[in-house]
Amino acid sequence: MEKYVYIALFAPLLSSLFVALFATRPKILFMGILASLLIGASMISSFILLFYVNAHGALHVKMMDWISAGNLEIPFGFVVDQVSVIMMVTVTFVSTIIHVYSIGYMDHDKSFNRFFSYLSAFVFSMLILVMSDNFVGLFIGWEGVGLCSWLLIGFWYHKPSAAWAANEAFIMNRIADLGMLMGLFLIYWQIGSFQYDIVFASIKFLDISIVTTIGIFLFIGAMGKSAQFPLHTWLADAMEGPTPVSALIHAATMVTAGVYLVIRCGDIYSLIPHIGFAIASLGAFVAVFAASMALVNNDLKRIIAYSTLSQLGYMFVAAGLGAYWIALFHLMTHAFFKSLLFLGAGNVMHAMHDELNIKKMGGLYGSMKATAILMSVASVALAGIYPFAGFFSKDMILEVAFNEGAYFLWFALFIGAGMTAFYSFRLVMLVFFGEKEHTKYGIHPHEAQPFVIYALMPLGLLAVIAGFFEHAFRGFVTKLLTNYDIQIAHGTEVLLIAATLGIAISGISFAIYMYSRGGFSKTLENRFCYKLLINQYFIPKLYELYIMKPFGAISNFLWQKIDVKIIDFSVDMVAKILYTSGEKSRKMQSGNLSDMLRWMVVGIVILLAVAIFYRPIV
Amino acid sequence: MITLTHYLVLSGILFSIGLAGVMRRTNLLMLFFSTEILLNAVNVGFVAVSKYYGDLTGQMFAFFIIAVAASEAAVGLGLLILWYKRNGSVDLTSLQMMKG
Amino acid sequence: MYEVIAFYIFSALTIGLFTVVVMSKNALYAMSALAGGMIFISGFFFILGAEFLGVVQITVYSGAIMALYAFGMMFFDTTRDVKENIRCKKIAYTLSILSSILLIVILCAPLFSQNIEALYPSIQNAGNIQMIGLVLFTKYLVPFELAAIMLLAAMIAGIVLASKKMEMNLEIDEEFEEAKDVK
Amino acid sequence: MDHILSLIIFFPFVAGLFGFLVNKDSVRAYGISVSAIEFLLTLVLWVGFDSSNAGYQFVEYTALIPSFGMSYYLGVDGISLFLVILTSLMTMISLIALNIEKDAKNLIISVLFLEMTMVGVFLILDVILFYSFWELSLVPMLYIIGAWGSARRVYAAIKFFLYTFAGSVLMLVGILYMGFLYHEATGIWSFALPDWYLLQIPLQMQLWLFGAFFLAFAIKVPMFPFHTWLPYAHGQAPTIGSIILAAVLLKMGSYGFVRFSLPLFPDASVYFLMPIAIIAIIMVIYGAMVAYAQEDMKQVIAYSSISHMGIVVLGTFAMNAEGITGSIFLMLSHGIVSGALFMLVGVIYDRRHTKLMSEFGGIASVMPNFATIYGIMLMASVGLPLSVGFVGEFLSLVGFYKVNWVMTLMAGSGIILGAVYMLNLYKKSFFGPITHEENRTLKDLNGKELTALIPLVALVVILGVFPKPVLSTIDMSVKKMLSLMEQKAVENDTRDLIINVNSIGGKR
Repeated sequence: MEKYVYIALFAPLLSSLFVALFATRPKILFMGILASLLIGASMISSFILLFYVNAHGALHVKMMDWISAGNLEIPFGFVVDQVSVIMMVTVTFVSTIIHVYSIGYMDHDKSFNRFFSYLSAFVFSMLILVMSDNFVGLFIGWEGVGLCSWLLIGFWYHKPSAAWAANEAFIMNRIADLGMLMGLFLIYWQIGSFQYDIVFASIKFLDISIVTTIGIFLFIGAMGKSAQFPLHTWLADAMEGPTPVSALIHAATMVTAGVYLVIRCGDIYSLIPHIGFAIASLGAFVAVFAASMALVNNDLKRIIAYSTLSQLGYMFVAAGLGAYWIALFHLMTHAFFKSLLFLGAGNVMHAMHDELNIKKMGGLYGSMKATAILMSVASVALAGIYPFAGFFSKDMILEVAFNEGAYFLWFALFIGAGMTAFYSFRLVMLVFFGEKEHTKYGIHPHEAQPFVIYALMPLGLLAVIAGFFEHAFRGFVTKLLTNYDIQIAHGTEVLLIAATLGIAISGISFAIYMYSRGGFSKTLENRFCYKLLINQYFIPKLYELYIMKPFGAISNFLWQKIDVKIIDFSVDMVAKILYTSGEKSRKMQSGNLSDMLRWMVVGIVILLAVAIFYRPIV
Repeated sequence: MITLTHYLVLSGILFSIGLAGVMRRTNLLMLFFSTEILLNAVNVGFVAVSKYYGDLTGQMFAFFIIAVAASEAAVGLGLLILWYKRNGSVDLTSLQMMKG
Repeated sequence: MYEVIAFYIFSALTIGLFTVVVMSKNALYAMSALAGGMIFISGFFFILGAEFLGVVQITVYSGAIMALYAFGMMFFDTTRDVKENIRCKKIAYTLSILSSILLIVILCAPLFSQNIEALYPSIQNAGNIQMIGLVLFTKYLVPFELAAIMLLAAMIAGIVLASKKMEMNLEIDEEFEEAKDVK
Repeated sequence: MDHILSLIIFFPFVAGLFGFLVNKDSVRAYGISVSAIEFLLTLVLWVGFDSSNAGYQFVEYTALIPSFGMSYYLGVDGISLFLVILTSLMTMISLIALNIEKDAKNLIISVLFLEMTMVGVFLILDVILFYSFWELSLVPMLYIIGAWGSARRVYAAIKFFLYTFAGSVLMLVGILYMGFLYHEATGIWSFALPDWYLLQIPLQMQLWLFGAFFLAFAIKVPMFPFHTWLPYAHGQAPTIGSIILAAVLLKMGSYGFVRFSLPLFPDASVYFLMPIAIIAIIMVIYGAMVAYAQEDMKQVIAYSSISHMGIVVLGTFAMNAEGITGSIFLMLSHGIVSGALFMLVGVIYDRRHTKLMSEFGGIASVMPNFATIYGIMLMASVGLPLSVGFVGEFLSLVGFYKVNWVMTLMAGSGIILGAVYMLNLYKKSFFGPITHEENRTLKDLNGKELTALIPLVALVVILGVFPKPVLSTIDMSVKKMLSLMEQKAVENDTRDLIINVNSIGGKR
């Protein structure tokens, strides 16, 4: 079985490195196909491993030693257990589809080969992240996906906005990574190992305050990768990247790494429920916060990005409250329908010649039926309508919140569900139905190539049916994760489901109703609420004003004033004093004997004075 | 009673007079005179110390100082005359080749 | 008692004469005062029981050196006052007064090393000259010889230096005189 | 193999002397082959090195002035081995990349002399001789900066020389006093470092001696606020000078800390731990922020060196095997990475004769290979896992975490700020549209530059993925040094601290 582990892991690396050799060449179609095939091989291996794990339990592979110093031993070790195999399957599955999709999407891009190289590198990093059997290995993947994210967001580096967004994403993630590193250091000095099994076995013997600290630090790491408040701004800006990237990295896989970390460290977080609750609260806040920003935004991709953010919040609620399998389940279903949504958006973008403003679209249903249907399916799933995938996972999260007695969280999520339904259908309505605004701009939309649509079919299928695997899924992952039972009376449960469904459906209906009648009036745009939302609560502005600008100013101050004017100046001062004193005292050598004699006497006087005031100790 | 300190103070005063002369005069001949004063001042000190400590070393030193003074006068005057012949002046201001 | 009186008289005289040496504008006066001062210095030597040195002082200083200076001065125009453009007198005086004060303070302070042992203690029952002879021709024999050589060398040097290019310089001297006359 | 260390030290010197006879046209080939042979010799040294023996190997001892204990004493252990290899490697690489035509002969000879002094510093165990080589290394560098630098080269060269020279003078006093102390304690004179290691010194005296040595090392590292010679030296030096300066000369300072300060004065090292750690943190943050403010690419990398050396110093003073091993590894990685970065800046400078970031922009599309290699080096500099930069940084910070977690957090902000200035540099010069017409026709890397850079790229990846052989060799010698420090500490606090920071678990 080991060979499948290695195939799953290294096929993407091989793909990436091989394609990278042709990175600067003009488009070679074969590169895209090769990359897709290799990722496909990785996917097949992952599925084989899934069945293997289901039958025989976890698989542990140690490849080689990596770092050893002092007492520290870090190997390259991989573990394929119930959680990681689910992640592997999700990642490779979505990746394969996105690779195939990209062959069509990136058709006309001159950096076709480079794109596949990066994309495969990302898959490799992500697999390292999920498969590693120790925290540092996870950190390798963690940073690796950050790097690939940087490369891919900045893929069209000639656009300054893309370059800026790439750097922002990387730096924001770095901030969080520091927190995570600190957590790792603490784990090491307390336990002496980074291996999951050793750490989780001995974590319960540690002082609770230390476990709390570890939990907080690790979660700071998770916050960055999963773009939780206040490190969330990069995700929306990351939409500068090509759409497949947004689908793969910024919706389906990388951003869920934070959730994965919390799930993986379930043994730590179950010891510290108060931190878990804080995580859940933050998650609920982000769920509503992001959804509210999605309500008014006009950028096709940004809306979906905020939706991702909001769904990540849902996952954190589940994970924070200890319902790890539910979080993982939502992670998986979300990966399917969200990537579908993004890829559909990619089709729309192509059709609209990279126009992103949904106000300039409308009526696209006529020209791109398949895409419209797929996106609508995804939106329904996102909104959480029975029997689509989103319903099962999302509804359970609400139940978890209710079950834990966190009614406030439940209410927040409930509102969030309504918003989700509204904005996703606002998008569908504005893009595919209503007035054909785009004709004003002389654009003639066309459907994507057929193979692209076929590639999306599996995702569409899964977005519909994935929810029905709930019981199988639960049985599978709870072998490793702590089980979580929702103990709500049947009547209440039905009521809750009804309420959730109700608000989702009413959100959808409201959206359909409003936008079929031409949308809201323009006057609303002058309201403060609208301005607040469209400006993302002014948070990016605040960051720019109170963090970036002062940082630049302080840096400049340090360089111009402290370094040049004070430190270097004082160094030069010493030299200058010596030089000028030499220059000045040169005049003493006037050549006049009388003067010299006087100087000599001055010297005598000084020596005499010294003789008076300084007496050696007898 | 005259103590060693008296002599030493006297020697100090004479020395200072010599110093004043060394600084004040610019005529080279006068400088030589002042130098003689300095040497003599020291001699007084040496002899006084020699006396009060009952040690002859001081007198020996004074003796050698006198010898040195004699040679110095001889060579110095020779040089002075040479200089005078060349420049027609024994003033210090004519001696300014070492100006830095 | 006599010693005290002698000391103060000699002190006053030497200080006075040396001051004249330093201050006088006339080279001749200065030299005469210097010669007088030298003789009074020898007076101290006699008071201190260093008769030999006293004699040497008179013969060498007042006799030899002063004669040398006197001869030397014949080369220069000594009848005229010495013309000096003395600059910054104050500095010179301040410095010398300062140094004298410092010196006196130091010398008046108690010697912190009282237990100085005589390296060559005076020999009992022997006159000063005898003692000097004993020390000079035993312990200080080599320095003494060296001093003799030094004096010889100095003498030769003095002669050579002073007699160099005598004739030519006379001419220059005349020219110098003429030039002065023109003025 | 008996005299391999002497051979390694003096081969470049002798070859340099013969270099005067070599024809002008072939001197480059001569220089490269000499440095390649030297590199091979150091590799032979590594092959022959017994990595299970923590002590000094290939020891050569000849008494020079026996009455004063001065000797010709060479030896190599895990700590110095890789620095020697780094030196010969970087010299070779920089000579391969050399493209100065003017007086190339003299330049190459200077570089070979410099190589001798640098290797000597790392291999010599006699302190007086160490000092001589330490000071000698300034002379060739002075020439390299002063004769082949840019506009303000004379100022920079003199500043470099006088500053570092002034610092090490105090070290000489310290060395002489140590020798005196050794004489007092044992009755014989010795300036051999292994002898000195055995000497227990009272705390008060340790503090003074530590200070004397510290200044020399601190200026060389360079530690804040003694760093201002560095930007000038880098800014004005020719590419080859910058490469060697960043890659090797700075390491002499941090090597001094490991070789002298820690084992000779364990109590003083612990006593000064916090002040030095604070300085190191200032270096990290301050260096990074000033680097961000720079307009000149080379200056960015120069200040980034200060930032990275801060982490090296921090790791060294973590007093545990993880930290010190990490800091030595970080020296190696910084040598490779910053050397490569300076070389890359040199490449672009040769083409455009400017290093200002504002003059570039969008170069990634014109020079893709260049941008790729630059990107790899940048990521290694930022400390991305699986690149060489991560291992050392991670270990250094892990090590210091045990000493003080808040300070580690502050030093760790270096990894954020590092990303900020490096990515900013990359964005300004490589991303965005091409704003200057003359940049449109820039040529990508040529064969010569690729030959120089590809080995470095390979090393960055290989050492990042498989650092173990290097790490375990360093680790062994470091552990030996730590046990020595623990044994000879005169204060109980020191011993407790060393034991504490090397043990896992327990209370913070």
